[in-house]
Amino acid sequence: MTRTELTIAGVGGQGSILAGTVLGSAAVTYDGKYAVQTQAYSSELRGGYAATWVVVSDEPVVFPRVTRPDILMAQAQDSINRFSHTLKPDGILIVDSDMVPTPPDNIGHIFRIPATSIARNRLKAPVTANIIMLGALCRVRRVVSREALEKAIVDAVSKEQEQLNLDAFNLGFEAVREPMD
Amino acid sequence: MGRGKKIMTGTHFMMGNLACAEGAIAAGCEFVSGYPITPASEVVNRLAKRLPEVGGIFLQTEDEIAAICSAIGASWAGQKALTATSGPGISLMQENIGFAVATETPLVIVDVQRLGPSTGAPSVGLAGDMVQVARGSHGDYQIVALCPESPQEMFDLTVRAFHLAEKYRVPVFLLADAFVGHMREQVIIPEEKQLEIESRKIPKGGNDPMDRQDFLSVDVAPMPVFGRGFKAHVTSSCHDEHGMRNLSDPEVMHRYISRPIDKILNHRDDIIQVEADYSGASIVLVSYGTVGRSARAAAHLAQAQGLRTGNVRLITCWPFPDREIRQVAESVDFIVVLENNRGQLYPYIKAEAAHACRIELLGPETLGQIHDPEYILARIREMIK
Amino acid sequence: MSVSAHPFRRYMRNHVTRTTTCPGCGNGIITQAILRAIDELGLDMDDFIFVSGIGCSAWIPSPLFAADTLHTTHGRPIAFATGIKLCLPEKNILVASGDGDLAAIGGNHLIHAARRNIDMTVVLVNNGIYGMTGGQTAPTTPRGLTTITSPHGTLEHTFDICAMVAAAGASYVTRWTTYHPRQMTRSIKKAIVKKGFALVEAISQCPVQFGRAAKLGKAVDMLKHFKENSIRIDKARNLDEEALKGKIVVGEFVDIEKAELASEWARLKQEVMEV
Amino acid sequence: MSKITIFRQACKGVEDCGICIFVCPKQVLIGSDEMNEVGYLPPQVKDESLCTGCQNCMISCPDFSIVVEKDASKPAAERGEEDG
Repeated sequence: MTRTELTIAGVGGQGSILAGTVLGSAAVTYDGKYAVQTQAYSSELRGGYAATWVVVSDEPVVFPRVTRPDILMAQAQDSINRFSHTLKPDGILIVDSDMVPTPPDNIGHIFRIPATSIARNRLKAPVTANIIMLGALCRVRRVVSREALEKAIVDAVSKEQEQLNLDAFNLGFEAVREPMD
Repeated sequence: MGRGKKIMTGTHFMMGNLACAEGAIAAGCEFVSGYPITPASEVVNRLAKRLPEVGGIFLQTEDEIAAICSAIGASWAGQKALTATSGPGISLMQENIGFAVATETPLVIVDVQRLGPSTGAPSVGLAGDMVQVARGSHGDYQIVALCPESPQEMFDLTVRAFHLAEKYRVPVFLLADAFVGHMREQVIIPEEKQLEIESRKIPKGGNDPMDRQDFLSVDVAPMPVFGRGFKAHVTSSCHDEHGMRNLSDPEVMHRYISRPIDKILNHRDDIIQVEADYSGASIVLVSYGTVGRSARAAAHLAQAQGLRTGNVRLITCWPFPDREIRQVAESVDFIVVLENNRGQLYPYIKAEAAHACRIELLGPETLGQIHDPEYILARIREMIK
Repeated sequence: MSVSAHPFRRYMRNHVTRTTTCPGCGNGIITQAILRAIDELGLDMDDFIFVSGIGCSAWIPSPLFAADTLHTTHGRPIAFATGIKLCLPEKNILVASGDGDLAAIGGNHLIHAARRNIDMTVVLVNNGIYGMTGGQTAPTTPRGLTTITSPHGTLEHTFDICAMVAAAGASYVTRWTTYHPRQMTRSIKKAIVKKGFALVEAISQCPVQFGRAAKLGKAVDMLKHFKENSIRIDKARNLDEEALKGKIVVGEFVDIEKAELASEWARLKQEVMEV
Repeated sequence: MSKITIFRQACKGVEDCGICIFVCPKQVLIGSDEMNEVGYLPPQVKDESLCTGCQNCMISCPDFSIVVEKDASKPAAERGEEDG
């Protein structure tokens, strides 16, 4: 089975859905894989909940929903409350440790990335936390290749924001000390 | 010249609603009117930007009623026209959907369905308008409705919707839902020459409607569009084959209602598309739209466990594929109808199948979420116990 | 007889031999004013698309006029006309319909077409009542009048359509009665030529429904009423509310030049496509 | 002299309409007892020589039933074309 299911969640404004779009776009456009992304968000566009689900596969995706994710990327405590119980037993949880100080301890693999403080302190750009998380994801599990993700990031942001986001991706990548792959 | 690209040939990771917008432009649509509504807004948002680049016009109207009326006006002015909305907007458009049918106006109506009435649960996909698009306007009539299961089909079936609307002079619905509208997936946009798009026939000439019979032909008459000297008389009032009002002759009334219906039903084999994969099966899952993907996954699971299970997906939901359903029913033991609602097409399917096999409805475990394949399988096992 | 047919027969469909109105109805006077305006401007019927809604006055162009005519749903002709104009910007679009159609059920489209300042001529026939459906109260019915649905007299205030359309932003707004066919013709000519949204409110007699409700008598009595109670806008400006009670203020209310939607679209397309 | 033509079959009668008679400044037209094919009583010309050619009756006729050909020798003001 080549199918990988991911849930990426946060609160509105953190860019969780964009992170999912970049991931899916990288898989389809640059890695020759198949991907489906779906999403849900509350009617308030800032501060409510936001979640996106991505299925990445080497074959066309038949069932497009994520029901038992292999990976949950959580950018807020709310995301843990909503989605941590859906993770597969040996699933991977990647949290923004600034926003989720005490993740549940009954999960197979937990990666704590201080994405918000890296974004604030090192890049002076809090909005890049989602891309930092994406960098971390890339190091934890090669769902999609690093090259494809970098190209998809460049596609997704304006010319002026290109280097900032590539730096963010790189900082997230480096923040993972012990990758799984 | 930097004229906007009409067809974005290539492979994209694209949201369903945007694929629909690109399908419209690829099909040659040059007039779109709409009023913002979740979860359909991305269709018109995209077209507002793209249309002027290809020489078209987008009008954001004061309400959904104006949206469909101006689109019908544009169609009579000779353009391929589209409007996009969701369930509550369809409710507001209903009177003029009937007008478009009665005046045999080519038109594409995108309905990105959602859950509940009015504000309801606007971003949750649910097939809530399956019957209202076909039976919601007054009178008696036939429209065409196509149900996409993926962003790719949001593109492909939008192109086909224009093809059928123009070919048969009828409103054609693209019945998507929030799930597929907001879904992003691989979308392959082909080259222009690979797209099948028929445009409407226009009369050769003549400026006295009494010399022509441009209305009510079951073989689809050419359309005397405005601005070319045809002096067309267009009314949704009961009219004869010249388009002239006639409220006194019962036979004219009969033709006025029957012929636009026969026009569609007589060509049902060209219009109806059904994806069928059930050879050797004793159980068949009948579905449409995004639920079709659940059904296919469930059938794979079932087959792997030794249950002879097949699939029938209605790509065309209206005109209703009665013969196709009948054919399935007569060759299997059990039909399970999967719908993301409490059974909107079920009565129509049951009417064609119940004489020949067992038939049950199965909604999703949670309305608004398409069925989990394992849930389908578990329920089938219970049903056949 | 020295003429074999009315000269305007040439603008009518051959097989339509009679107008579809009651004896003495003002619709025919307005119909002739429209055709006379087109005739005097030297335009051809093929230069026009005529759009109407539902109601007696919706039958002014349809089926009578030998032209492209679109007879639409109740209240919506302006919305249909908007789509037509944007796709056929070189054509003149003339909407003829009633007060119930355009100002009650269709009021929202009237406001927004004026706001967009889309180039079309709207001849709004105001007879102050729902004629075709049997004489019900309209937004334009004078306050206090007894009708089928206000058997004890209407409690509601009367709609000033010209003021509303002027406030919404139209380029040209005028009001005449059927006692002023020459002035009405001149205003329709100006409205057709005007690049922008132009409203001609035509106060008209419905002897069958309104005449009976208001006890104004027959068509001629109603025209007499229009004659005696019409007051020109330049004179009305100097009068207070009390003096204007029961009067019909006629004349031109708005005549301005401003950016028009169909032309703006032509410009925008040019710009965007050239980028 | 101006010339008046009445298309009797298109007319809806002076009983309920009669606008032509009302708008004529010279009382050129009067009623009649002769019905047309649908039962209306069209007007008749009492004295064509009184007609100034103002065309009020023609312009105000709701049913396109009257044509007045102006006497070209007279200027418009003299014909009394009202412009209230």
